[in-house]
Amino acid sequence: MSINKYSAIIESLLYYENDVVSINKIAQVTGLTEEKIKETINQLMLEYQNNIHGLMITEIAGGYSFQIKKEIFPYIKEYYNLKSQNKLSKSVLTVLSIIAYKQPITKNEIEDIRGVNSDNSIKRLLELNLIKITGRKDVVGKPLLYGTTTEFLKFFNLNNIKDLPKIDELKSEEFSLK
Amino acid sequence: MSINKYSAIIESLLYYENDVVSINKIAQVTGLTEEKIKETINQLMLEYQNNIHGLMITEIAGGYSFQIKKEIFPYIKEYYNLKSQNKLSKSVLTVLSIIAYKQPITKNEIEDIRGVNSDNSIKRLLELNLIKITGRKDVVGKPLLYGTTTEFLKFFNLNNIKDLPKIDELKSEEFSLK
Amino acid sequence: MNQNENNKPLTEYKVKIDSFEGPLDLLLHLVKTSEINIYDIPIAEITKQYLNYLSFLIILNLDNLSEFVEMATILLLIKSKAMLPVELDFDENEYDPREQLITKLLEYQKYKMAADLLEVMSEDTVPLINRTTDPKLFNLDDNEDINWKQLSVLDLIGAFADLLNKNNHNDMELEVLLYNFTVEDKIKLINDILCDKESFNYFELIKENMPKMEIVCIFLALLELVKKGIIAVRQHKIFGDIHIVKKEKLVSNNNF
Repeated sequence: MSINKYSAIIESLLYYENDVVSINKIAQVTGLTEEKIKETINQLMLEYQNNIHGLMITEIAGGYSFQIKKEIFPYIKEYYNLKSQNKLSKSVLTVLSIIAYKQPITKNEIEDIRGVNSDNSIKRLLELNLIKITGRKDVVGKPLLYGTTTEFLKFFNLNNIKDLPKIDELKSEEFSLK
Repeated sequence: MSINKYSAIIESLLYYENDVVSINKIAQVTGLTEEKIKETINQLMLEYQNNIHGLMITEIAGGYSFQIKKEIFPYIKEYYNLKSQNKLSKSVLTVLSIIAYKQPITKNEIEDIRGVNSDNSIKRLLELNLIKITGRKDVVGKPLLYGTTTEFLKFFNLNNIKDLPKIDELKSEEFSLK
Repeated sequence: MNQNENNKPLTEYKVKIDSFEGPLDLLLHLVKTSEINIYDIPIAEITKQYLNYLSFLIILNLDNLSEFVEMATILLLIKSKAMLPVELDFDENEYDPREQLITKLLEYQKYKMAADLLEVMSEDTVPLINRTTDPKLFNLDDNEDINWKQLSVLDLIGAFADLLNKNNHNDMELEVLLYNFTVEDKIKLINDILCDKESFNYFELIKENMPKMEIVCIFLALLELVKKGIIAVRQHKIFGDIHIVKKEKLVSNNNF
């Protein structure tokens, strides 16, 4: 099969899923190696750079997805009256960052760090599917443990949770910020 | 705005809708005239002819839609174990063809042609949204009139009902009884 | 079709009958399979075959039996009239059941062919993909100004930690290079840049493999400038780049 045919199959796959498609899945459909997949997609990405195209292919959360180009999105957004997906209140954001760094973490532990009740923020984050319950902590009361979701990675355009900076490292530094 | 920007907006619109997008809607989003829209889309269509692409843009039911190319679709179909389009039984197809060519038409008129009760087939076609009630015939009893839907055009990838093959040109055998 | 069909098991008949949509379909089949001249259908023979089928339909007690019986009646009528002397043939005002049947058959045949055509078309058609959800639009409006939030301490620490993390292979150099740069140097650097342009990004100041302490100095310089109201900093994602904007006209580089 020609490289073009593989490229065409991958393109159709991304269109069909209209979500992030993992390299694994692409490999399953095409039978290509990861290296070859990347090569093929790079070729496609290049093609979509042509500004006749409003779509582009991006690498997100360990896979690939079609995405509307940033300079084109406002037109679509305006027509469909789409709300920005980025609006998170400060406290929600804070709770999210705590969960992102300290996961798996219980509500009590979050509140210990913040010093305030975090019920609402946790509820909102669960609604937004940015966090999920990952289990229960093996302590008295067996409290729920929270962690981030794949949706979280997509939201912040992260490829992997490991791409988050290590905050503990920062704390161990001897200097302090004033 | 450059023609490329319009092209990019239209492409994004087709992607976002993932359905047939009417020229009207494209005009609303872009502010372009119908003529200019067609010109822009023709350019895009040409671009997608490159066999690096598995997608193409087709003119269906009076609008435009992304569609997976015929030679690529089998791979998607196999992977997702997609069924072919709702397979229609012979009798449902006969009723559908009568309605398609004779619309608007009543149930009685259909049964007159077929010589057999057609309740079930009509019910099935209504369920599939391939036909709809278009009104009532102005005769005794005011029977319902049936016609085909936009869904019908999409199902058969037709741009217009007039694009159906001309039935009178079909070579049918003639006979006489003695 | 031959006489032996009478001896076939009922189930075989049932399967065959089920493939016919109705009496017209059956008749069309009989007409088409008769090997005699197609333009002159032998009504007697066809009627005989049709009645043959009908006897089985009666045994099978088909739902739409009456429709088949009705057709048999028409066939028998045509057959009986065909046997009458020519001069007693149909009155001009009377409709000719033969002609009517032929018209019906031709019409039916037309739509049967159309149905075949639609079938081929539907098999040949790539279906439009039916998505149940809107396409995911990931963080698409990042660059829009309204989405640049005022920088929070957490945001800053996040971005800072990110950089430390990226550069953490330079730990060994830390002490050696400690005195090679100062916060004052970095403030001057930022001021110099802001003389040339209204805004720039934090990451532009950071070079790969830059010593950790130098990054700290740049960061402290930023904080100092923010505190003095010289610059405003904004960040569009929690851990993304920091956008640095000149807030007041810098008169000189010696404000500190």
